[in-house]
Amino acid sequence: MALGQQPTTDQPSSSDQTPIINDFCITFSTINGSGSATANTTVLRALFRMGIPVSGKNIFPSNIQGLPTWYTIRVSKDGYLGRVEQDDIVVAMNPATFTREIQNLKPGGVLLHPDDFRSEITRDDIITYPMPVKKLIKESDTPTNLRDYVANMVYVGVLAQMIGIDLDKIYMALDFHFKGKKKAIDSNYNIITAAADWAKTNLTKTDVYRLEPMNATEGMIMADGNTAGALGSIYGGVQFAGWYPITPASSLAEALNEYLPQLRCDPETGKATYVVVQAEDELAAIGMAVGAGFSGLRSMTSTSGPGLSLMAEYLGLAYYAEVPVVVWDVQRVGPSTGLPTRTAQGDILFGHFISHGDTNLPILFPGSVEECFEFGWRAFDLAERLQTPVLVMSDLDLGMNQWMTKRFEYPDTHLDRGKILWEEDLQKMLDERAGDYGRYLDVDGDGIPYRTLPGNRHPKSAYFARGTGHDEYGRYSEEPGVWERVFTRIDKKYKTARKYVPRPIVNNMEGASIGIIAAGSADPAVEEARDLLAAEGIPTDYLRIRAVPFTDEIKEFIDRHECNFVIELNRDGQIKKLLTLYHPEQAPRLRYAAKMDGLPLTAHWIQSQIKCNEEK
Amino acid sequence: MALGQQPTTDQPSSSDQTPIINDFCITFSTINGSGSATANTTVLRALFRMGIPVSGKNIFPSNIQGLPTWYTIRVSKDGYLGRVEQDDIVVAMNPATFTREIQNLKPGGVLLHPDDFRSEITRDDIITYPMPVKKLIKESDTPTNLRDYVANMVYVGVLAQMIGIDLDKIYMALDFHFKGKKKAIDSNYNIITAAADWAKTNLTKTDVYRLEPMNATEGMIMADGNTAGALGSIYGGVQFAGWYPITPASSLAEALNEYLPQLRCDPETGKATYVVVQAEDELAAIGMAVGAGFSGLRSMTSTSGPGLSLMAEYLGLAYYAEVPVVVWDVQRVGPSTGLPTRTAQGDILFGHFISHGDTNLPILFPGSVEECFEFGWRAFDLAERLQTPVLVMSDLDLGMNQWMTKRFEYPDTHLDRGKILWEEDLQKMLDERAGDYGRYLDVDGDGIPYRTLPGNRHPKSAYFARGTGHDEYGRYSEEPGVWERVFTRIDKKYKTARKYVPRPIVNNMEGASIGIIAAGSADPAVEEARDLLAAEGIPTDYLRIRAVPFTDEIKEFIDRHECNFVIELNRDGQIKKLLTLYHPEQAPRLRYAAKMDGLPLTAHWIQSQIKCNEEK
Amino acid sequence: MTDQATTSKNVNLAGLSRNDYRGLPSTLCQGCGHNSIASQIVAACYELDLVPEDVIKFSGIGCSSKSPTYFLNRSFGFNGLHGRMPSLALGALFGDVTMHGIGVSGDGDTASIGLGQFKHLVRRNMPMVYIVENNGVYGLTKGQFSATAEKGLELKKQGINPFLPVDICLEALVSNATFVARSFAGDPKQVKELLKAAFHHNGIAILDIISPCVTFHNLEDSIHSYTFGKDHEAPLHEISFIPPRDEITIEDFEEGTVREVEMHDGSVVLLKKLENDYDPTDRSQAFRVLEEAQRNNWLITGLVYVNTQMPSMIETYDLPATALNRMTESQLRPTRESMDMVNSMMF
Amino acid sequence: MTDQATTSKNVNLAGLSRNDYRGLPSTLCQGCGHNSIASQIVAACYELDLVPEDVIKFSGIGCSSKSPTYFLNRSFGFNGLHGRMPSLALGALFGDVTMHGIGVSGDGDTASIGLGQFKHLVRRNMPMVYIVENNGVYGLTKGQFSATAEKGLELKKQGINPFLPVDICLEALVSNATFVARSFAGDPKQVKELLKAAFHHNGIAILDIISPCVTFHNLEDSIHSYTFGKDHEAPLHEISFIPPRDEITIEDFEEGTVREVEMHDGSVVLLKKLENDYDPTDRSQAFRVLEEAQRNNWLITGLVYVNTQMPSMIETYDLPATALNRMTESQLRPTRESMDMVNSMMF
Ligand SMILES: Cc1ncc(C[n+]2csc(CCOP(=O)(O)OP(=O)(O)O)c2C)c(N)n1
Ligand SMILES: Cc1ncc(C[n+]2csc(CCOP(=O)(O)OP(=O)(O)O)c2C)c(N)n1
Ligand code: SF4
Ligand code: SF4
Ligand SMILES: [Mg+2]
Ligand SMILES: [Mg+2]
Repeated sequence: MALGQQPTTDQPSSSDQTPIINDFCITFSTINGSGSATANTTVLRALFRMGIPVSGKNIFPSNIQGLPTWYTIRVSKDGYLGRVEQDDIVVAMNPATFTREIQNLKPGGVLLHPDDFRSEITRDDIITYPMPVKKLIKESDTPTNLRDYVANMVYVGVLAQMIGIDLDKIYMALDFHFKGKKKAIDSNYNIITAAADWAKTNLTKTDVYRLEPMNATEGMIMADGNTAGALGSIYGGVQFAGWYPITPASSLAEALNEYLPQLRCDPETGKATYVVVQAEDELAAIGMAVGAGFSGLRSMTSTSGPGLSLMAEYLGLAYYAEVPVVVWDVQRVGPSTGLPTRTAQGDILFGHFISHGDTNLPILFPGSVEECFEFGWRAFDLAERLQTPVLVMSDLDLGMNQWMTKRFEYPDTHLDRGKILWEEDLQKMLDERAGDYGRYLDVDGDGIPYRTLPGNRHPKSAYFARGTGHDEYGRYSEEPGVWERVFTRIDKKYKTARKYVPRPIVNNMEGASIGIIAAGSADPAVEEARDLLAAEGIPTDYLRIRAVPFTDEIKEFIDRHECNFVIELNRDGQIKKLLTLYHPEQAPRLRYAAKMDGLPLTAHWIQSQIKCNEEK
Repeated sequence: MALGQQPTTDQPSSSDQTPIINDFCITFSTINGSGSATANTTVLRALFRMGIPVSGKNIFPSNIQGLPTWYTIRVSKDGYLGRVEQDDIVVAMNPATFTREIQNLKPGGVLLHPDDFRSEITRDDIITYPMPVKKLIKESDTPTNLRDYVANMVYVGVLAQMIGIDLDKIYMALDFHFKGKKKAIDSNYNIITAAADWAKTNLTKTDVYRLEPMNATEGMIMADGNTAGALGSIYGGVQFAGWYPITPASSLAEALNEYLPQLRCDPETGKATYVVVQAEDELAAIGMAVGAGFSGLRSMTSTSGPGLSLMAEYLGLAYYAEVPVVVWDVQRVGPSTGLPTRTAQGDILFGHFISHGDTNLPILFPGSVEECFEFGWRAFDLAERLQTPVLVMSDLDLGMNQWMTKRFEYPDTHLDRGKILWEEDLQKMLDERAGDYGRYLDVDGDGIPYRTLPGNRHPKSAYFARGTGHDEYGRYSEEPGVWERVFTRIDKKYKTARKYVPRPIVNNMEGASIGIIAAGSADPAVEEARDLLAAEGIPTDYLRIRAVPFTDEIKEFIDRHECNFVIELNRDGQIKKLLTLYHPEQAPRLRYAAKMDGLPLTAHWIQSQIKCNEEK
Repeated sequence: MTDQATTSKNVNLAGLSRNDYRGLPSTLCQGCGHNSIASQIVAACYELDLVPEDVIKFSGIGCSSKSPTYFLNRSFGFNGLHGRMPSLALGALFGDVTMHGIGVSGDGDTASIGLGQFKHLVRRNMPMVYIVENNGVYGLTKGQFSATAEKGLELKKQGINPFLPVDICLEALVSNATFVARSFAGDPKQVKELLKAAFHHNGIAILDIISPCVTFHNLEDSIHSYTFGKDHEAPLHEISFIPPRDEITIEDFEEGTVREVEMHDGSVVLLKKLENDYDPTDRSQAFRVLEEAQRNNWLITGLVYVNTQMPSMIETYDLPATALNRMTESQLRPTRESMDMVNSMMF
Repeated sequence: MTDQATTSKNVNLAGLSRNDYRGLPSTLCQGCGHNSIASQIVAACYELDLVPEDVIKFSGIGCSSKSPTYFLNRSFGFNGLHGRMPSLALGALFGDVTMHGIGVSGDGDTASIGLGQFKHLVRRNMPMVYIVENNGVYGLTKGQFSATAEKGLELKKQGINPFLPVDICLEALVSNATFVARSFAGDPKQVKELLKAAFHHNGIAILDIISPCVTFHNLEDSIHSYTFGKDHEAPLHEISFIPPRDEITIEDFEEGTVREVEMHDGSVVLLKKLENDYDPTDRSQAFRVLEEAQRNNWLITGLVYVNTQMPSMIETYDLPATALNRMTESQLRPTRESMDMVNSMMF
């Protein structure tokens, strides 16, 4: 049927259907660069303030302006935050993708669109609400240069009216977004209310989707993983960050730039206790970070795949010279430039074995936004304790999307600076050990030596760090036995690391025979899939890996299940491969379901993978 | 006892002992930069010409002048070429390491040294032959500036006399070395003969070591793996080489520079059919090579660990854009700068999984010098057939040392250029497929698409290569389904690769229950160890891996043995790990013995590893 | 000249219409300087009668580096890695030395991550047209400072840039570039004529083109903005390119008002004098002008330096006239007989 | 001056003897230029009364880069990666900004693989002494051409170098270096005085020191050889350094025969005029002199350019006087109270 006028009859009326409350998903289809982000997050936040569990996912192109972009808000009374495959409600603002949006709607789904779209609507099992966007904007006294931008507020208003978003909650969201700037808040709010009024008088609701306030967001906040990671690093005492812009990691370093001045200026002097340098590339970013780590600063860099590839050589040096440094890899689809604006877990094997020669870097896998915060500070403790580079592997979905998450918790332990010797400490050690100090001596038998820092003025403190063969005192050596001894001792640290890395999270179900293993941002989809499977009479146990090296719980978990599914966002099943390597005896019990198409996994896909495998 | 005069009595006389013929090892201990290389290779070549199996290993420091260096020649009538742990004869020209050399001698061993060394000889179970080096040089009419250098010829002469090296064979060796330059040959030869004469009249042989001519070197040549690799590449039609100097890989590119002009100038025009560029670093070297591969040139680069680390990003691009390129990694001890002049097999896992995102590069492991030649040309066939980067993993021992090896064999197959379409081919395909050609279309179902090359003037030939998401026609795409489809098809090539890679070499023994698995330069030590074990009643089967991906023979071999030992020159057992990954079911049958101290493995070490493990 | 000659009937001497030089529709922002440069590339190639199949395109990563898909659809191309296009182009161009190479890069791509490869490519004088679309920011990653951002510049979310900018032309000149030009996306005529001259240069031709980022960095008072360019562009001369076949009718120009630079192929670059005479073949003068412009924040544009004598990298290799990538086994694999010779060389 | 003052009793004002500044015995070739530079570093630090524990050493990879172990044994140091020393030093120097940084690199390390990092370090004016021991070859890998090898140079096994050399000083100057000098390992006095001035410069000090490789590249007619240097070195002036505490007694010098450059800390660099007067604070003159020297293959040495006004990178960050690496948890971790504030910022 033709667009523009809203039909009254011959549309599926929902009056007879039972309403769907707080359990559906809304997609905003817009053109990037059109400023729809404000409108979309405003809706997201308003829902959150209504106490309803929500999550928002932005599917955007790798360009700046003019291409299609989708923002999906999932409303879930049960608190599921994973992606779903089909839309219940679509706000279609982009003519270019209009027909496609229509396809993607569920039967009985709702389509909101500007009333001047001219293309056919090919389905009659959906409900459409045309919106007089141009008209409403004209009526508003918006300055012309802002019109395109506030146009987006029209759909906020209409949507609010049709599904029942509290306008005052919307106001709160705007107030937050515009940092209290009255003028901006009102000009937007007025359009929203005007649109809502128009909808009230001109549209009759024939769909089944409704919102009702809850209080399921108590003690929760909305945040993205990159901001959380940056804040965690700040609470971890980050002092040096070298970085180079790259999607989807840039916002982590930019959050450092935003929050450090507020949180980390010396109370007395007002001086900065940190240094952030935008480097000329990633080779320099990691080089700077390694230099700073060597000097005893809590040092980090943040990047994504291509940058990680460029850091390989320096990470090998840091590994062998035993320099603590934290590297955040906010993963995107690779290899190469790949899909810069899509999510993946594809850098795991490369990252763990990075650089030539034998290496094995510890890895942390934050599985939620609050864990990004927690691992932000823990990573420094781990790196300094072990005197090795530590990788924190996040991804675009976790890092750039807004998530409902627990409030960030203040670190429950003190900074662990590891084994550092200042003048007095060194003197003490010299006294105790008859003058025998060596930078690379394994004094405690845990493989971790003691380090002095540049600036230590004790005449015995200096050593010459290097990537070439050296003995326990840092002296250059090509002696076969020396190399073997020192390098074996370094490997010992990897075993010691098991004592310090975060343990996996295990959730069991009554009578489960199947084990599921996953890491990072796969978590919400896995948890939801487990409920779906349980509902079908297939209970599952679930272990979420949070770190490499693997701790014993993992081996035990695998042994407890005939069959363990490793769920991951890559092509080759990299986590499964790592498990196979370190637990060859358990290998026969491991299966994997891996998918990498740039989108977050869905519960439905996981469910089907496990079922079809069961049916075999 | 004091040095200088040779004792007649109280030295272990060998008259009663049975002589040891053609089965001992000689180490020349000198100072690097003193020009001893000529003397040592002269001895090596003379022995080779006497028809006696020999191998020479150079243990040198990572500096240019003044530090200790050792050159060991193993004489083995049975043709064993591996390293041995103890010396039978030491020519000690370096006062700094004199005492150490004495320690390392077998009882009854022989020590040759300049008669002006002043330090004590602490053992009386060895035989010493002092040499009047200064005196003999003075007597020779050598210009002063050359004296240090020809001093080395003195020990050649004395040694020749004492163990029986044919002087005419020495002359041949000098003739070869000095490319027939009479003056140089004679000035050296005269010193040698003078020294030999002196020894004849002044020294009485009291040791047991003797040489006897054989004809076990028939059809053999002496060469190093880097030269062989370069020559193989030349016979493989290499057209572009981008490189950056690095030990131990430099001599491969330098051999290209040496031999290409002689072998690869166009007969008609006399113009070069190749381009070699010394790049500014390895990022540029691989970039150039990838560009040339894209343009359809047989393209390569050669490097070692640190360079490989810098190539990670570009190799990811080549993998995903499907550009054929050959990368020689002449391995040295890593991580980082490590031990630049020592050998290892430590880059395997890193190389296979190199770059972020899922990758899996095919690897070739030459196990001998002639195989360096063979894989030199095969690597191009593989890379162009599969349209992917191919790693050839050699190492310092294989690449830089002189080995007795089979004569290089002319390639037994034509160049395999893979699926390349020039104007007519493209037109033909368009006609056959109703105009449907796409750079990344899997026309044949083997995962390998057809490629056109820049310069193809057919208006339909052009495509835009990229590391970003693209569809079967090379068009930019962020579509989830497209990425998944194309990337899965690329993985298919890895399976197809099994049809093209060299198969492993399997040597079985009667009644063997133990399997040994190794790759590359570990081969000679393994073969010798098998004989030692067999002599002790422990027969073994042996599979030498020559390529990744693994072909079925490997799985079958593992299944045939309760216990398979993987022998490797690294810390973490990287080959064993790769086997575990790709054959998880076989994992329980795999053990490994890995050692990396910078020196080649010895048969004795391998024997002891396997035995002690057996005794468990 | 070609212009008039061909536009009458809508094909050029290569028998192609403007359409044959087009690319895909741009996905860059409206008003982005990069778009206008892309259209000048189309125009220049059309007017030069280049056959698209004879051209090969390269780029790094960035908004600028996307643009090769917006021109010359019928040409091969390779969109490489961020900052590493120079090495890729160098290798690829040896495949068939009869082709023309054109590379498009950004200021971040060339002056930040890519500075080393850029300068080594220049130093080798690899023959190709190398365009830096210079906007002082990282467009594609949303507006961080690039190494050409001026000191003291303040941008949203980025704060103030504390470092002095990299001067692409000065960098090229120091690295002994043989063709160095600066232009402004807002001056299409000059861009086009410089492009034509660049395509006819036997060596590397560096074009540093100020190309405003309207989305993240178009501040009036910034040297990278349209307004600044419009108000302050100071051309060294008025440039026009004359292809080999047309000879110049001297009466077109009044005595002494023009300089002629003859390119290696006989084509001529005509430089009409403005205020003061400028000799682009004098390297020390080029240094002086660039250093002065840098000191005073002047946007001087035009052909800053050209050297038509230095051999190109390709000439330093003694290669056959035919394309290397068309050689056959008989040319690439030494004879069976040679094998014995080689073995005998080995001892 | 210090020399006389201290050498009498064999300790300097820091109470240390020359021995306290020594390193391990060199493992470089006898006669290598790098060795003589190392001993001048020892001499300069001794005469400047520097405390070794206040100095931190850096290097890349190469024969030159080995030399930091041959001086200042009591100083921390980091022998990094080939060509990537600049980033390492930049990060490390922020650990304790009261320390003096000295980096030793080679021409391959800086001008080939390291060109990009080198120039970006210079651009940031990170305060440190940066020495390029320039011999035109890759010594440690046995004599391949580096990017500073002159065009046409022929070396054993390497053939003829077809490319024009990178000029370290010109590169530094273009990147807005604030202290640029060229010297010659065969002129120890000048090397030493330049080093002293460099240590007292508040910003990056680039020393391009011709340092012959006697093993692989010491051809008489090459600008990188001893003979060439001995015969052709053309100093811009005779330089001597006067530390802050000694005031200059003017009658030491005849009117108008010297120039004084006052460093930020009140120390003075005295430049005794030779043939023609040269003003090292004039950047355009520096360009001119370097370009001219390059054109004529002249080995000009001395302080080519100095700018004592530009703030150093460290000054662009508002850091406390105390070392960052000595800060404690209370300074590094925000208060427990702040946590709520942060959570509330999150919506
Ligand atoms: C190795 C690597 N690091 C970072 C990035 C992310 N990145 C993409 S484009 C870009 C900068 C582009 O700036 P510029 O070259 O000036 O081009 P513009 O977008 O301004 O035209 C960066 C940093 C990348 N793609 N690869
Ligand atoms: C990434 C990397 N590539 C190559 C090498 C090998 N390498 C060691 S030193 C060197 C060049 C040294 O030349 P230069 O910097 O001039 O120092 P010099 O030895 O001449 O003093 C090279 C290429 C390396 N160590 N690392
Ligand atoms: S962001 Fe800037 S550079 Fe990128 S397309 Fe838009 S205007 Fe052009
Ligand atoms: S090789 Fe050259 S640079 Fe290296 S130590 Fe010897 S002389 Fe010096
Ligand atoms: Mg830019
Ligand atoms: Mg050098």
